[in-house]
This record gives sequence, structure tokens and C-alpha cells, in this order.
Amino acid sequence: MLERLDQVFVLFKDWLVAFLPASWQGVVGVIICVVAIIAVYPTLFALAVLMERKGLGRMQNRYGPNRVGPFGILQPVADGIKSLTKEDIVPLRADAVVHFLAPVVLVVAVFMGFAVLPMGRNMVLVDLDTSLLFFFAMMASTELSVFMAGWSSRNKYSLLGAMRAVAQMISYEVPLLLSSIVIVMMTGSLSLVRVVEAQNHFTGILPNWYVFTPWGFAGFIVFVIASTAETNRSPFDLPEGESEIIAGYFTEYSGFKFALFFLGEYVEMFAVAGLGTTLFLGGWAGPISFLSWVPSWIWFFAKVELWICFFIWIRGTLPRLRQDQLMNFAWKFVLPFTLFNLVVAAVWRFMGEGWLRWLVCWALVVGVYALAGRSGMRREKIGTRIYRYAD
Amino acid sequence: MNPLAGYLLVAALLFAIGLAGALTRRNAILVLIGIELMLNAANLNLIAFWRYGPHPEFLTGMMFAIFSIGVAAAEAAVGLGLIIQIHRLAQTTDLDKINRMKG
Amino acid sequence: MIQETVSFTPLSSASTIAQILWLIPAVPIVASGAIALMKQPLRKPAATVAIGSLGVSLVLSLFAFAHVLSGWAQGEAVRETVNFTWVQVGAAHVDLGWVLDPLAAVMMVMVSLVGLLIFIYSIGYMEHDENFTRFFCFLALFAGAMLGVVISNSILLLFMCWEIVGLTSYLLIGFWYQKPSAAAAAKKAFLTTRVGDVFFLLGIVWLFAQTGTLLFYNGGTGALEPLALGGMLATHAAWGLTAAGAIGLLIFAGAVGKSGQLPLHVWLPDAMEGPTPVSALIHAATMVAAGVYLVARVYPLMQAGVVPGGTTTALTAVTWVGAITAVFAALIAIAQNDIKRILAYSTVSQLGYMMAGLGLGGVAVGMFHLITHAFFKSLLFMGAGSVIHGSHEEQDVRRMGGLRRAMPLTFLTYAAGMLALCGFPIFFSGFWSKDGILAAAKHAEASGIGAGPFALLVFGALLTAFYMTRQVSYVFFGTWRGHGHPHESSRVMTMPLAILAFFAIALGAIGTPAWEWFKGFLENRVAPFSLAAFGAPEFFSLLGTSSLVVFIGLGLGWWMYGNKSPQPEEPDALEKALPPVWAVLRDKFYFDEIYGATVIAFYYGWARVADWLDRYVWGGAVAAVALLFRGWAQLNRLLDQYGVNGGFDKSCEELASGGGLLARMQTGRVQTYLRLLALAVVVLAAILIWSSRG
Amino acid sequence: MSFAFWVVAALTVAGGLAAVLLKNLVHCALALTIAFAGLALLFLQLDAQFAGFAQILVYIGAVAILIVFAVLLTRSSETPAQGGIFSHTWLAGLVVAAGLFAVLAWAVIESAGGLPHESSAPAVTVMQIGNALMGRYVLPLEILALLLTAALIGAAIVAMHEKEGTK
Repeated sequence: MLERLDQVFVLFKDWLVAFLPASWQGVVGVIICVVAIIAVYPTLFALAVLMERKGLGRMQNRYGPNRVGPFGILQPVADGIKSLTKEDIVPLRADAVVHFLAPVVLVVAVFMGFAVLPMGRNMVLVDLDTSLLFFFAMMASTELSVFMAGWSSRNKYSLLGAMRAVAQMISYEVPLLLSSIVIVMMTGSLSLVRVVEAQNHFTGILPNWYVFTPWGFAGFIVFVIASTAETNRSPFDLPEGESEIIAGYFTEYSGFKFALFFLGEYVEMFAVAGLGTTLFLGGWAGPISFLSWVPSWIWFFAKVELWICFFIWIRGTLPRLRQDQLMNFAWKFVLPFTLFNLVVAAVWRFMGEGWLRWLVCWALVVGVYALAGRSGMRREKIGTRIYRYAD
Repeated sequence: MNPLAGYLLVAALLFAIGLAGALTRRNAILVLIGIELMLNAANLNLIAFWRYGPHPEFLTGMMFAIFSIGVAAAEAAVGLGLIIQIHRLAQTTDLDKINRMKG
Repeated sequence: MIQETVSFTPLSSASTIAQILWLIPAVPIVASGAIALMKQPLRKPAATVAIGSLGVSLVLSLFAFAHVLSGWAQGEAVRETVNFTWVQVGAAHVDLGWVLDPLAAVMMVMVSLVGLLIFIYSIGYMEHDENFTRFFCFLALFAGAMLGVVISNSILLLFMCWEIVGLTSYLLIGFWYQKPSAAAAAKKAFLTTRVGDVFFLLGIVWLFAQTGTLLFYNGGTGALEPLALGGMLATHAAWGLTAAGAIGLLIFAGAVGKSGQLPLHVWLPDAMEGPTPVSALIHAATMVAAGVYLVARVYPLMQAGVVPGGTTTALTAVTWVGAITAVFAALIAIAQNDIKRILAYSTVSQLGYMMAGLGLGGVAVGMFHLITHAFFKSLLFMGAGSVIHGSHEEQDVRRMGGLRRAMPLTFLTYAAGMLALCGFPIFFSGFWSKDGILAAAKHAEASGIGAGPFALLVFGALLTAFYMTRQVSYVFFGTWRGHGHPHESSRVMTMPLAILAFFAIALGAIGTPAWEWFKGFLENRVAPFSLAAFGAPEFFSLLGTSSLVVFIGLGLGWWMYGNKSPQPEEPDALEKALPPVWAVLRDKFYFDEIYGATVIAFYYGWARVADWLDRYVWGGAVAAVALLFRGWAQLNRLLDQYGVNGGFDKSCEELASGGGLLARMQTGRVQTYLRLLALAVVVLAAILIWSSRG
Repeated sequence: MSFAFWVVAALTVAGGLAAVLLKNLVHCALALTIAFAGLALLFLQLDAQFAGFAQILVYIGAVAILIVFAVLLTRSSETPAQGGIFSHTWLAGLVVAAGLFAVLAWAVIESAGGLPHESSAPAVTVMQIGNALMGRYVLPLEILALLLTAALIGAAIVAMHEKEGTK
């Protein structure tokens, strides 16, 4: 029974496909999965927006949206309708084609990422041998769309925002990748399915998630930071810092395109959160051995939602960084720390079993954290800063 | 038609296009773009030969391609840096104007 | 086509210490490299690195020594080699390698120990020099190369290190290159030793031609092992020399160059222009001894085919060169006034002793004197340095005096060194080592070499005692005749002196006739301890002779110079006695002059000839051609002017357009070049395909 | 030859053409990314997943962005190139390029008969690639790493602004 519940979606798909001639089944199966993804995540996106707005409202000591529907639950629907019905304005001197392509590319690239995320037992669209690489390739191509948006709008705020965003994404993509490399080193595979399977067993009642190992923990922290920056979430939301550059690269967007960008942003959030969950938090694996009867996909989505809540909480808590702080942090602290984390992982790998390696690796991680923090993040005297984005 | 030949032809065409771009455009950056195209054409050749070669299990062509991708990244970084510097020096990236070495 | 392969021969027999023996030279060399990268102000680190590195070498070599010693104690000959192929050219290959045997062990301990002490001493001596770091860089490099010479098991490797040693010697002699004299001395040293090295190289080549290997020992196939020796004995060279002997002599020529034997000794005294620690380390203890070591190393070559109780031509030559040098240098030493020059000549003469010892009594005798000499001579040099330091850079012995009160510690140690050098009976190492040589000489008279060497050596001993007494009484007795007030040197300088003094006295114990430990060790025989040897009549006669000689020398010296402090201006006591001799001695038998008049003059002459050739013969030819062309041009001009003006203009245009064509190719536009490149590719590809099709 | 191949090939070539023909440099860069993407797809068709995704990651993720940055930093997209976008020797260049293509195509056609035919996809896992990288190709890998580091530093220094006062 429970197995059926666990596999319910898979079984459903098979049932549907069974109606078709054999030659079509494969294709249609894939199409169904794609449709499912495209259906599920926007819904989640709507929920997330609502949650964010209400949550932030609470944090800022005010009611969030509470007019539309009971407790304003229908707010996202209203937003959707509004953005769909709004006029779609393209600035006169804007580069129409690119301006149009930008959000499309973003959304497409972002959705591509889900193709390789295992969202439950046997619930992955394609189990590529190189899925992690694929995922990062997709994430990388979002930068381009951001740039396209910023450049094509012919608006200095947009350009500034785009430049900020691209610079930031590139700088934080490196630690994001490196922190995941650790997992690859341990699992010995780029396939996310393998990664989850490698984590899906227990010592006693506790799970062997990578986050509980020294290198895993360090990688996790870095991953959280980098993913926050990668998705332009506060405190790294300079690219759309309202107080400085209006809305950054999608200042000039309105109506449906704007909605697309909005969607893209949140879906990217989901994607990154999903990846982080898969890599460090054991993906769809249950947290405690005797809870593993709970369907796997529930665990996955629960973890992702948790992650989103964390993002929201951070946004409500932390102030925005300054550009130079952002860059210094990326290059002087995160990168060295991550690089050393690789070494720690290697040490772990070759020290063999035993309590000693735990001791050593924890010591290393903590020591390096302290060291990098001291040397990298020393507070320079703040002089006049020159912004040179397009000089 | 022979599959390998098809890939080779595409590669050749891309290479020629890249070369043409590098040779005919005024702008230095375009020359760089052309060079990137040529590099990629070469990669395509490598991969194609690896795929249809006698010993794909040795991964030779694949490795060549991977390394050349890496090298290309370095090449692009340095090349663009140079172009930017030239722009600072001559206030232009028009190659017809940049001819200090004229004999 | 040369492919380099460095593959260590898996030598199970070689012990760990032998395997890592290469570290001994490597560490100082690396250190010198590190120091070379240091900035001038980093004095302390530089010194620390250098001394530390040599300390490491010392420890390692002590281990090695202990290893060999234990082997010997168990009564087997320890000779462990590690060889590897350095260059492989087709079938032929050049091997390098290192060897650990008693000879090397003893030598490396001596070098690293003395070197260490001198390094420490230099801290004090070079204190105020701005190029402190450079100095230590060179010193470390030298020490490394020297140790390389010691351990190398391949004559090629030995030669390399040998040359590095020569280079460092050059650099260090010319350390104060701003002094013209120093620069000149450095050049002189370099060139003079080159003369020897040419022969050395010839020897190496010949050896390779003969034996096909450059390794000394290689498990039976080495050049110094019976198989190869037999082959070399079979082939005869000129003048009744076997190939072995001839090669030996050629190599010996190299040794002559390095160890300043007659007739290539001229550079050594001038080398004293360098800083005193350099003189002590390189030109007293180690480098000059390298020659002796080399001869000891290739001794089997020299000795090849010797009948028991007999000798070989090569050995005879070595003996005579040594003996003559010994006396000759001692004579010159009498008439020198520069404190360091005296020591330098004394070094030359002592090296002569060692050579003679090698020639007469075998490796052990020569090496024993080498070791003891290394200690007491470096002691003397450093003492001299301390004196110079204490009396404000004064080097002229006549401007010193009475220093025994001013610098007692230096005086005591110096006296110890001096007595050791003179071979003061019983109590000093020099006595035993020199006695060993004399005994060998006496013993060798039977082997047909005649009484000549013995007489010479005894005379030399007397002279030694004499000139050392003269020097000491000049420097330490009488009254102070210099300017300013002399002062004792710092602890860092005197402490090594004390240590060396201890060795200068104590080392004798390992080589007394009663207990020929050293001899036994080197020749791998058990050395029984029997006081009976003291009872032997020949020992007594020898003891008598040498003591007598020494006491005569001392007495004579004291009688002529003791305690009277002549003014610098007034002529020397001996000069008053017999001026012409003095003049000859003072001018070093006019050797430099002779060379100046012959060799160098010849070079000048040749240079002049070459110059003349350039100027007139070749130059003339060029001038003629030029003339021809000018004539042609004249003709052209006439032609153009009268009649063919149009042609002239036309040709001008031709030229211009041609030049223009060339210039147009250099558009300086990157795309042009790229285009040409691509064009070339196209053509090449086309040719390729065309050639490959069908 | 599969239909997909021709589609992708056409896409790639079109991207390449656009990259060298378009007037606005940013458009060129974007077109270039299309070409890159097409190439990546071709790689995938050739069962070289790893290379394909690496292609996307490196070229679209980094090189394209770099080029775009350079375009903006040199203001090449704003300033209208006087005297057309093609250099005055464009014809020669075109001829040479055409010649090259002719030669290469000729070569391919010539040898088309001898070329190996459709063969089953080689089963190479990323594991094998990794092993090869760390095994037989470890030296090139290290050298490449060195090169990349050098390039990184070099590019940073070359493109650096000498501020007034510093040298």
C-alpha cells in the first residue's frame, strides 16, 4: 500500500501510457513528466510568493495580503490575472527581439534544470550520467538571459543591474560548483540519482546525509550562501536593489514578460533548493529510519519548502550587502574556503574509517574557516569607491 | 550519406565561416569571435573522429576536445583583455586603424 | 637523438645511508640557491640557512662514516655505489653515481666539519661586509660542490663538481672585485687551473675510450676495477707508460692545477686576495686538497701493474713533483712578508708533501697528512684572519708584533697550529702525518726511487720549522709596530679556532706507528695496537732525524728573529746575511716573470699577429672589394650621366617600387598576416591531400 | 544521416553566419551563443554528453559573457563603425576562407568512401573520463590547470586600469 503511495505518480504515468501503442509510449511518457513539472512548480511558485509576502509581513510587524479570498490566499491568482491582463510595454529604443527573448530563455533554461532532479524514488525525468554538469550548464545559461534583458532595455538602470547580476552570478557560480564537487568526489558519480542513493541509508536511526560530515557541512554552508547569491536573493539582491537601481535588469519589463521573469526567479530558487537538498540533505530520503515509510516525494518537497522558508526568513532578517563587500566576500573568503574544503574531503577520503578522521577533518574545517575569515575578511578602511561597469 | 563525412563538412563550413569573420570584419572582438568559431569547429572534428574512430574507448579525441575547450577559455580571457587594453591605448578596436607596426 | 633517462640501478646491496648519500652535497647546493634568492639585508637568515645546511651534511656524513666504520670493524671492505644512467645515446650511455667507501667517508667528514667551523667563523669575519649574503651563497655552493667531488663515483660527475668548485673559487677570490688585484688574482687562478683541467679532461676522454665507462666502481665493470685496469695495462702509451699510467698522469695534471703543484702553483699565493675564511676553507683545507683526493681516488690507475716493493712511472712522477714542490715552496715562504702569503706557500709545500706521500707510501699516508693538514692549516689561516682583523686589516708581518699579549687566545691556538705544521715531536698531529711520509720515503728508497725524495722532504721539514718560527716571532713576539691598538677578535671567531686547535693536536693519535688506525681503515686492514712499534729501530732513527730537523729549524728561526722586533723599513735578518738568495726567494724564483716572459708574451704576440691579419689581409681583401664596387659605381654614374639618364631614372623607380612592394607587405594590420597564414594553410592542405590521394 | 542532425547543423551554421555577419556586436555575441548551443547539441548527438555540457558551461556560461563584457567595455556596440563593418580587404579574406572551405570539403569528399560507417555508440561513462583525466592524461590536466591560472592572472593584469599615481 505504502509502496503504491510512494510510487503513485509513476504508476499513474504508466497507467496513462498503457493506453497508447508501444512505439509512442516512451515519448508520451516524457511529455507527461514535462507537463507535470511545468504544472507543479508554478503552483509552488504561487504558494511561495504568498508565503513570502505574508511571512515578510509578519516579520515586519504588519499583515501581509489579506484581502483576496480567506486570509488573502487567492492573492497570487489575482496577481497572475493582473500581470496577464496588463499592457506589455516595449521601450521605443529597446532591442525588441532580444527584449522578448530574454525572459523566454530564462524560463526555459531554469525549467531544463528540473529534468535531472530526482524528486522521489524513480521520479526523475532523465537519469543522465552527467546530470550535475547538465544542471550547472543550465544555471550558467541563465546569466546570458539576464544580460540580454538588461542590455536590450536600453536603460542605464537595467544595464547596471544586469552587469551587477552577471558579475555576481559568475563570482558565486564558482563556489557553488566547487562545493558540489566535494559531493562528486565522495559519491564518485555526477548522477544525482546515485548521490541520493549514496545518502539513503542509516546508522542507527540517523541518516548518512552528507551535511553531517565535516566537508559536507562546510560545503553545505557555502552552497547555501552561493545559491542565495546565485538566485539574487537578499542579502545578495543588489541586481534588483530597489533603492539603488529600481528593479535592476527587468526594470523595463511589464505584464506577462515581467511575470515570466518573476516566475523564472522563483523557479530557479526551487531548482537550486532542490539541488542543495539532493546533494546535502539526502534528496528524497527520509530523515529518520522509522519514518522512511512516508512517501519519498513528500520528503523532497518538504525539504525544498523548508529551504524556501529559510530564504524568506533570511530576506526578512539581513540587510543588503554593498557591491565591494559582495565581491570581497566571494573571492577572498568563500572561494579559498571552498577550495580548501576539497582538500579536507580528500583527507577524509584517504584517512579511512575511524573517529580520528572526524576529529581531523572537523579541526581542519574550523581552522580554515577561522583563518580565511581572519585573513580574507579583514576590514579595510573604506575610501571613495568608483563604479566602473561600462567605462 | 556517411555520418562522419556530414559532421566533418559541418565542421569545415563552420571553420571557414569563422575564418571569414576573422579576416573580413573590422572589429577586433569579431576577429576573436571568428577564432572561437574555428576552435569549436576543430572540437567538432575531434569529437566526430572519436565517435567514429576505431578505438573510442581510449577517449583520445574526447580528451583533446575537453582540453581544447579549457584552453579556449584561457585564450578568450587573455585575448579580450588584450583587446580592452588596445582600446585604452588607441581608443578604437577598428583593426584598419590599428597598424602601428606598419613597415 | 638524445633521450634522457634517469633510472636508478636497483642496488639492494647499498644501504639506506648510501642511497641517500646524494643529500650531502645536494643540501648545501639547494641552500645556496635559496640564499641567492635572498635580499642583501637578510644577513641572519642567509647565514642560518648556509650553516644549517652544512650542519645537515655533517650529520649525514657522520652517519655515513659510522656506517663504514662499523663495516670495517666487522672486517669487510665497505664500498657501496649507487649508479644511474644520465644520458642515453643509442646504445652508449653515460653513467653517474656516488660511492661510499672509507676514503670518501673520511674526506666528507673532514670537509663538512672544517667547512662548518669556517662558516661560523665567517659570520664574525664578514660581519661588516655588505655582500654578506652573496658570500654565504658562494660558500654554500662551494661546500656542496666539494662534497660532490668527494662522493662522486663517476669521473664525469667528479669533473663537473670539480669545475663548480673552480668557479666558486674564482668567485670567492674575486669576492672584493672592486680591488683590481683581487680581480686579477681571480682571473689568474681560474686560467691557471684551467691549464691543468684541460689535461684532466683529456685523461677522462682517454679513460672513456679505453674502458667505455666513466664509473670508478660498478660491481666489476668500473674503470678502477681489475678488469678495466688489465685492459689498460695491456695497451702501451709513449715512453714506456701503460695507458693506465698515462691516463693517471693526465688526471694528475688536473690535480697539479688544483693543488698548486709545481709548475702551476703560481695562482695559489695570489688567491690570498680573497677573504680569509675563503683562504682557510678553499685554499688551505678543501679545494687544494681536492687534487690530492683526486689522485688518491684514481690511485689504482697510477698503481696499476706495480710489482711488490717496486713503483710505477706515474707514481715516481707524482713523488718527484711533490717533493720538489715541497722544498721549493718552503724556500719561497721564507722570504715573504704577507702573513697570508707565507701560509699560502706553506700550503703549497704541504700539498707537495701529500703528493709525495701518495707517490711513496700509498693512499693512507697522503690522506692522513691531508686530514691533519686540513685542520691545522685552516686553523692557521683563521688565526691569521683573526690577527689581521685584530690589527686593523694589516697583513704585513713586519708591521705587527707582540700580539701574544694583545690576543692571547689567538696566540695559543696559532702556536698549536704552527707547531703542528712544523711537526713538533710526539704531541702534534703534523708530526705523525709528516713522519708517516718520511718513513714511506725512507722505505721507498729501496724501491729504486732513490734517496732524493727523502732528502728533499727532510730539508723541507727544516725550512717549514724555520719560516713558521720567523712568522710567529714576527707576529706575536717583540713589540707592537703597527698602527692603532690590536684587539682580540670576537668569540664567534675564536671559538672555531679553539676547536680546530684541539683537532690539530689530537688527530695525531689515529696515525701513530703504534696504532696505525687510519692506515688500516683506509686500506681495510685490522690495525693492532702495539707499543712495540715504538721500539722498532727504524722508527727511532726516523724520530731522531725529524725531531732534530725540526729543532734545528725552530732554533735557527728563533736565533735569527726571536724576540727582536726589527722596524719594517730595515732589511730582513736573512737578507742581511745573504742578499742574493733572499732576492731570489722574495721574487719567488721569478716564476711569474718567467711565465710573463714566455706564455703570456706568446699570447700577446699571437694576438698581435691576428690583429695584423685582420687589419691588412682580410681587411685588405674587403677594402679591395669595396674599391671594385666603387669603381663599378663610378662607371655606372658615367653611364647614367652621359646618355642613359632615362635608364637611371627607370632603375630608381624599379628600386622604389620594389621597396614599396616589400613595405606594403608589412601593413602592420593583423588581418593581413592572418590572411597570409590562412593562405599558407590552404596551400599546405591542398598539397597534402593532392599527394595523399590515389 | 538523421533528420535531427541536419536541423541542428543548420541551426549551428546559421548561428555562425549570423555571428560574423550581424552589424551590432552584441547581436553577434548572442548569435555566437546560438552556434555554441548548436555545437553542444551536435556533441550530444555524437554521444559525448560530458563534452557537450562542458561546452555549454564554458562557452555559453563564460566565454559568451566575456565577449559581451568586452563589447560593452570597448563601447563597440554603440559607436557606428564608419566605413562599414567590413575591412577594406574583405574580398581577399573571403576568397581565402572560401578556398579553405573548398580544400577541406574536397578532402572530405575525396576520402568519404574510406570513412568508417555508422557504429554503435561507444559506452563511456563519466567515471571512465575521470579516470582517464586522472590517469593517462593527468600531466596535460595539470599543465592546463597551470595555464588557466596563468591566463586568469594575466588577463586580470592586462585588463587592469593603471590608476594615476601607481607607476
